Amino acid sequence: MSTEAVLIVAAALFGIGVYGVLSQQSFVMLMMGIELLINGALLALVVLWARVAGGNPQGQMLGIVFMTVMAVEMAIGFALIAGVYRVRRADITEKLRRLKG
Amino acid sequence: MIEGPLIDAAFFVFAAGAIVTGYRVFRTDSMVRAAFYLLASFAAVGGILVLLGSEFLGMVLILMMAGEMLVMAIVMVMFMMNPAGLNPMVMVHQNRTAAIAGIVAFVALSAVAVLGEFPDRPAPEPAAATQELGIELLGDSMLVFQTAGVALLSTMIGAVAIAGRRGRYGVAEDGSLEPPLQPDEEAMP
Amino acid sequence: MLTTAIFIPIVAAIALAVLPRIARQADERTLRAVATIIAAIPLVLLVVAWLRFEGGGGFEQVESIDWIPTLGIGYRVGLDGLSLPLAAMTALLFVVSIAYPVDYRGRAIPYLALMLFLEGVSIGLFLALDLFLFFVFWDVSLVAMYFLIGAWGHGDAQRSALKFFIYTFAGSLPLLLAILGLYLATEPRTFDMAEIIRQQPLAGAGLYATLVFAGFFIGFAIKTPMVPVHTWLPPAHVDAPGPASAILAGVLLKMGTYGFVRILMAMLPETWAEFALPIAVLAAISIVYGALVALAQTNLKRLIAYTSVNHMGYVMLGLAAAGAAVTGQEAAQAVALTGATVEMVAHGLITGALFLVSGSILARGGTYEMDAYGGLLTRARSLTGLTALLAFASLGLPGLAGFVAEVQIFAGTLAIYPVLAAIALLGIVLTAALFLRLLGRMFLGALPERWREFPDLGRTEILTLGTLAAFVVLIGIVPAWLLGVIDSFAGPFVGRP
Amino acid sequence: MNDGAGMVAVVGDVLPEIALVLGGVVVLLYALVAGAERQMGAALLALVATGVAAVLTIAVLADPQKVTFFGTYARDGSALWGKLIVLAATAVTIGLSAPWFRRDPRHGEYYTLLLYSGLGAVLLAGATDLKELIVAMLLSSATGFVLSGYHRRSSPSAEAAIKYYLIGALANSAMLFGVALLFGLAGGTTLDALDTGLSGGIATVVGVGLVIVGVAFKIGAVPAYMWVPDVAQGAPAPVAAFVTAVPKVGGFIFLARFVLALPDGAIGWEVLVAVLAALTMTLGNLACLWQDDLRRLLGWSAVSQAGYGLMAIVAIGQSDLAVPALLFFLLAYVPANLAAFGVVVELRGRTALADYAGLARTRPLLAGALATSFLSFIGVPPLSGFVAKLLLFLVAIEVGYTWLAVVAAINTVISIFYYVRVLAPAYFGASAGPVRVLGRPAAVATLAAAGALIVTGIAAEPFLAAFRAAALLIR
Amino acid sequence: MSVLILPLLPLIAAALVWLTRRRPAFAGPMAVGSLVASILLGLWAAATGPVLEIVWSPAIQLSLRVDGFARVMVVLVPFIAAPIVAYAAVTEPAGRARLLALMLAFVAAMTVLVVAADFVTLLIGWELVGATSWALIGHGWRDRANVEAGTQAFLTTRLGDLGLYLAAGATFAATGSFAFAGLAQAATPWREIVAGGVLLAAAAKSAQVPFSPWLFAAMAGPTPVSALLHSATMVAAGAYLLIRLAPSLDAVAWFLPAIVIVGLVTALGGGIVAMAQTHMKRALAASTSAQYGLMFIAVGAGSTAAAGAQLVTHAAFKSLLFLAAGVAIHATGSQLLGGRRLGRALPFVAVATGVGALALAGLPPLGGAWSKEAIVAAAVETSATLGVATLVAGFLGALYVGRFQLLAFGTGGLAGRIRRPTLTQVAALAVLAVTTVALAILWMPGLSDVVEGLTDGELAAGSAWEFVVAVGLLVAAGFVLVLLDRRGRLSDLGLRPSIQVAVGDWWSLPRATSALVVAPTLRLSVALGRADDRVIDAGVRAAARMAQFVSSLMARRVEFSIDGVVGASAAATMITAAASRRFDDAGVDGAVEATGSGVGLAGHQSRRLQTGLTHHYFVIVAVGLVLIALILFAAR
Repeated sequence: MSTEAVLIVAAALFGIGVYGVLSQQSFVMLMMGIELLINGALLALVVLWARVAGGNPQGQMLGIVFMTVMAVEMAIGFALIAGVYRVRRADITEKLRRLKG
Repeated sequence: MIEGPLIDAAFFVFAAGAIVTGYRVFRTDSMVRAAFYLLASFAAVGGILVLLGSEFLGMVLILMMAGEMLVMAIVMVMFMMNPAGLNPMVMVHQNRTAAIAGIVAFVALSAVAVLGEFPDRPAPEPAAATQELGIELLGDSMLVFQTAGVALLSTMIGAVAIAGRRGRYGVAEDGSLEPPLQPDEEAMP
Repeated sequence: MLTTAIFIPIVAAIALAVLPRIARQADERTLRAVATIIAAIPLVLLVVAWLRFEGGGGFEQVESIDWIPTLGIGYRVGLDGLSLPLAAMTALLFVVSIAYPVDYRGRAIPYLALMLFLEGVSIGLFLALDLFLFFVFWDVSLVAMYFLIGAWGHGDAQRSALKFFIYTFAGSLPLLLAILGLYLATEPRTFDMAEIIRQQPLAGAGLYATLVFAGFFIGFAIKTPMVPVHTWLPPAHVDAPGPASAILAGVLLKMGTYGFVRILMAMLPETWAEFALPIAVLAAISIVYGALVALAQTNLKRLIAYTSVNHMGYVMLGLAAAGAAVTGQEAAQAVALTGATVEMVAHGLITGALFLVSGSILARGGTYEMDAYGGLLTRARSLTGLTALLAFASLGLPGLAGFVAEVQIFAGTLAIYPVLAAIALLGIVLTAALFLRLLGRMFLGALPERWREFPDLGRTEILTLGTLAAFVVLIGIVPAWLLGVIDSFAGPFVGRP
Repeated sequence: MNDGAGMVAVVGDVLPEIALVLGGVVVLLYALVAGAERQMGAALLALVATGVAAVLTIAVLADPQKVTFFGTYARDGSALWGKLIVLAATAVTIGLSAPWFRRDPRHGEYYTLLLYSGLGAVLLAGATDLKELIVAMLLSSATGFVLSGYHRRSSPSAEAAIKYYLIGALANSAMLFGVALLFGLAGGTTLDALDTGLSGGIATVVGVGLVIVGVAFKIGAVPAYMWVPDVAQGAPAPVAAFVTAVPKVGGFIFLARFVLALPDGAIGWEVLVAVLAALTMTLGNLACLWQDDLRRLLGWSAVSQAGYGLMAIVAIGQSDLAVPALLFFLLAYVPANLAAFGVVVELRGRTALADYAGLARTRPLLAGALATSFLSFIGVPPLSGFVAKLLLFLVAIEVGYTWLAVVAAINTVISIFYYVRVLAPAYFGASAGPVRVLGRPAAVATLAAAGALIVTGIAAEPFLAAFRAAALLIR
Repeated sequence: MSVLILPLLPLIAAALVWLTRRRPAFAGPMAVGSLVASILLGLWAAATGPVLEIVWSPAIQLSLRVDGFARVMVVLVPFIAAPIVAYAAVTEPAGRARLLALMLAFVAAMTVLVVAADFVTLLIGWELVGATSWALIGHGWRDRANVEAGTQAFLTTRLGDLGLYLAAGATFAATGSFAFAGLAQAATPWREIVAGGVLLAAAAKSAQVPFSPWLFAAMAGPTPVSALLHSATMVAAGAYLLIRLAPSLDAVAWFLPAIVIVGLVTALGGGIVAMAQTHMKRALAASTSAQYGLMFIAVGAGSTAAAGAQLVTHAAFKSLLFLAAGVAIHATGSQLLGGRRLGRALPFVAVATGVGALALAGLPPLGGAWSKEAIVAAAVETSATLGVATLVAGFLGALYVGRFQLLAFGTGGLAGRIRRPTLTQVAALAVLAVTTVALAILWMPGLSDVVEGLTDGELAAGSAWEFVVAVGLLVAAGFVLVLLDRRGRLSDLGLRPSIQVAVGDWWSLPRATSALVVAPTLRLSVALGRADDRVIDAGVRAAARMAQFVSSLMARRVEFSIDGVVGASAAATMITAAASRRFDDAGVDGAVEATGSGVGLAGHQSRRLQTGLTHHYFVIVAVGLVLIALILFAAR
């Protein structure tokens, strides 16, 4: 379980997340992509904390912060999706292109 | 930190699980299934976190994601134009660009992993990560902690304000519009 | 006192704009009279300053307070033999332009407020002894003029105003960059003109100095304007109301040439000398080109506008000669510089008056097309007489202001750039041709039937134009009072022993 | 480090922030108990909270500048002035919001969110730690998303909010990875640690790049600028005024701190920031050119203004005037933005360019405010924007980025066109009829913002002197 | 009393005449009276030689002094002007006050010119003379042709004025002052520039080749104006200038020969033109050019004294001839030379004119003959060829003036219904005729020294054979004329009309000038004017089309449907490319506006980036990220 290996796993998760974010039409699926991005970031963070940053407790705290971000983004995201669905009946990005140019 | 072949084996299992399930999230034809794949991916990552000596973060991650996926499933059922959220569906665009971007991201970050100038500073043994985290949380990072608290509070207020259907004074969205250009049109509903 | 001269019209303008309710009750004539009186205060103050002027070669009557000392910015005003005549000419032209009757289109107050504001700003620009202050006035003048053209112009006024604004603002930004470049080279850092002139921060600075020079040059050349960046001028003039045109030609163009002397030649003399020949060539082109294009015009205002290009070319030619790196011809360089400065004043008065005249013609005939007129002498003797006088002044007839300027420019330049001076001389034949054609087409010959009732100038118009014409004649016949003041600046400036 | 006295001491360093937190809670409680007609009271309470916070800030303005909270939070001149600008902007936004949301029966908690959003910007301005960066950004963003979508019956509002959110989520998440990398490299999360720990290898490059994308989102710069016009157009107008201005204060000041912590010469951040500045201002300007919707135009103009602001970042660490330039830019930009949007608000949200014809005759004061704001954007003296632009050009030239100053100058010229496209009909055109306005609070707030442009432009010296004395600490 | 009074008196008189225009009766006497006063003043000035310096600035001092030949001119100018003005006062009904005022102003300007002792003052007088002549020639301004003739005259002479500007500048460059005094010490090449400038100015004013045709145009003015222009003012200024300055400039090797050439060409060419011309006043105008050509020859031959003498005698007889022509025209209403022969009808006028004609022809003992002999003597002294040529020129003079006299006032023509001259007109003629006769005093022994003294020049010692040859030629001319007259070929000279017209119209010089100078200038100006309206537009448009092509290629890819990376970079390229493109619907001119609309187009393009689709935005962010990393990496 080398540092590089874990980082590559994190990179893979991040890459999948990027793919998801760019390819998915549905807001919910988009958010899953974002989750995966953060997931990768979290994994990278923890391995760096354990192997590279000398177990600095700030890293653990940073992990909490990451998860807070995840939670907040999800919560706000769901609320906004609910809101936009209510006024626009829209659940995919293509339905929202009134604001442009 | 624990080392050894068993650990490596476990890591490979978790790693493979995380990546495969993560990939399956966007390769399944049902949103609900995707949600569960995502949960699985998170669980696998949680496992790796535990392996890395960060038990607390790993467990929190798994628990939090479990709850979150539940919400996600509900949202899907509630709002998606595919009412059951269980039917097969393919909803992708600019697939090739996305794939290229994903691969580029992966390659770039892998390059960072391999070529990166990371110093070797392993965590001292035995790791008391959770305890240190507690000290950090209420000590050095108190401001961060408090800020996060405010952020969570605002999130709650905001989520309720946006998504709540029933407000304190009747239907929540009533009157929540821009003012009309001529005030006489502004009869209160 | 200079500060008072600058700020009385500005304050009055703001007061007019802020207290419109009281003012709105007054009729337009009263308002105009009040504005004229206010506008005359700076003129009076500047006349007093003139009487107190000593001509020691440096800046006099300096008033200075710190403004933004953190950046070395101060409110500094003062005058010397260069700025005093220009400021006085500005004040005079503004008094006349404000007094000149014009169709306010129901918005007399904003018009007069803008004119007063512009007066203060313009005087301030000529008196500013701080680069920052200079630039502030520079830019503000653009805005005020933009509104004047846009709101009270005719034809495609908004478009012309926009073109004017964008074009000249585009010129002001290189200017700003150059000011900053110059500022960064000073030690200690300051925007104080006198201090910068003393420091000569860019002496021997090579490419850096050249870049700063280029910034200034572009900025001033657009404003002057020199060929080929003159194209904003004709539309702006054609569509502007008469008095605004007069100010534009009489005052705003001078800001460019004034900047050349006050900043470029004084602060980067080496670089100026290095580029003096190309500048002189450009000036000669401006002269001949401006005159030739003017010759082809059928529109009265466009014609006058292009003669501005021509006349500003004379100024630039004189300046190029005055700053050239030659030794032994300091006397000639002083003459060239004096001539260029006189040309600024003379052109301000003459062309300003000509634009006022064209405004009156438009008000009577409804068009600037010269071929629409003819034989106006039959009906409008004062108009014809004044126009003829101004036209002759503009073509450089002795006894009028233009000659005093041009003969000095040519004489001074000939010592430095004989060939260019000779080419530039062709300009005076061409201007003579075009002005004589103008007079012939519009005022002489047979009177077309439709102008049977063409009214002559009114009393206000005669009075105001007459004032300008009187100064044109005065400078033409006894220019010593003016030349002496200018020479007190020009002599030391070129290092005449 | 964990003793009680120390804790009290550090808590004393964040009294304004605490005032905002408590103010938010009070407003929330009030909103919950007050009746539908009384929701306006929340605005007053929020105003009081900003006032208290401002007083508390001013009280410590002269105190020694330091980094507190164990290296995570700066209380230096930059942060304090940033705080004051944010608080003033928040107060103006409250003034704009009160009449705007009058019909919304539950807009009490709106003010809580507004205060917390302001708080997020404040914290961002003071953050010297990556954790703090993330949470402050989160606070600022999360509230921003909600505020943008606050018109729950309005489809543009919802669309704006979700676009804002999606771009924000992506940028923030990307930033998390960058933060993880930087943490690993530096072995700590404080900027101090970054300053000493970063080397300049590929990991640093990627990490810094990801963080910069996150900050770029916050300040609306390339490559994460797309939300700005959408939010400006779709969000409730007071919110649009707020989120296109206030988060930038925090974002810019944090960015300045961040680049200060980067290894000198090891990575090309100056070039990067300069390129981003050039792209941002150019793109924003070009997109403005043919906008027929004033709010959208203002959004794009906010993008281009962010590009100008980045010029100051380029000079951070190399020019004494970089920090003053940045702060003055914010001092000029924020009120101008608020004033322009304020006019929109006061005119009941009218946004079609054609609707502004003849405004100078019907509503001369508002037309004046609009003109002041636009001329300040252009950088016409003696308005605040001119001094800002002068300083920005100055520092860019001083550190050798003359080309950037030239690009900015060209952009300024282009910008005249679209600003004048609004002003010319307003001043030269004929009005279509009577123009109804929203209410006095909005007018007062708008005129105050516009007035600030004139005052800070002419009396620039006290501010500049203060900004000169303001430190930008990372340890 | 200073020298300033000399020009001021006629100027003030002009103003008074103008102010009292409502009472026409006053105008004439006032004008003539002031001129008489001027004559007296001139005499006083000539005797005392007053000097005045006016300081304009350290570099410019105007100096006016009555010395040298100016002593003669200050008297001559008002003296000749007085009868002409008197004649004009009774002849010209339309705008009489204006005409008289302008004529007085003209005299004033000429006086300034005459007393100038530096180039600036000279320029003032010089240009004012030109401008006044514009107004005088265009006196009948209701007819635009007159105005245009005035314009032509003014422009031609102003072209020559450029020489004076050059001379002034060169003098200042060389000596640090504009005064004539230092001219002799001027260094080369300034000296050469001065010489060239002076020659140019003098040739233009004195209607020498190639500037001669302006005198024809000047005939559009009333006849008294022509008389004034041709005799002691305007045209005389050129010769006067040479008389004053040539001695200071003779260090310039080519200067005198150049003057000679100009003068000789004009004298011979002008003589033939005068011979061929059928228009009464134009014949006289051509003769003026020729006569001044003789003066040029004299100056070039080193005898300014001879030139000065010729100037004086010419002033007298030429004004006489013009007024006579005026009477003749007035009498018949026709401008043509032929078909009148008024000798019987107006015997006195015929006699008076005859005196003038004989003076021009050079019949001793008239003064004209004396000055002509002096010129021939100087020419012969220079070279024999020049002497012969000068004699030929004199022969031509005798021929054309004889032809003029015979055709206009010969016997055997009209006697019937003609308008008779008034008494004042006759008196004016008489004064001039008497003057012409009185100038025979020049033949008085010992007066040569006086002439030399007054002109600061020298006279060549003539020899007897020159005199004999000259008289012989005169007799021959008489024979030729009689012969032609007998055959009835006096008017058409037996030439084909087309040739006669071509030669008579100054060898078609006006048409050549029009085709080679005026028309091209106007065409150029119109072309430039048009070009200026759409500056360098073509180039910009071409560049724009290019950019349009490139960006349309790119535009197809911008839809993001395919690779977003390509799309984004294409959009970026397009923005740059479009920056120089032209925006079609603006319909505007000018390079600047083209750039402006190019920017505008870029605006449209950049808005297309903002598709409204979030996933496109994501792509932009992703691409941005990559670029950021690359820049950070590359710029290390």
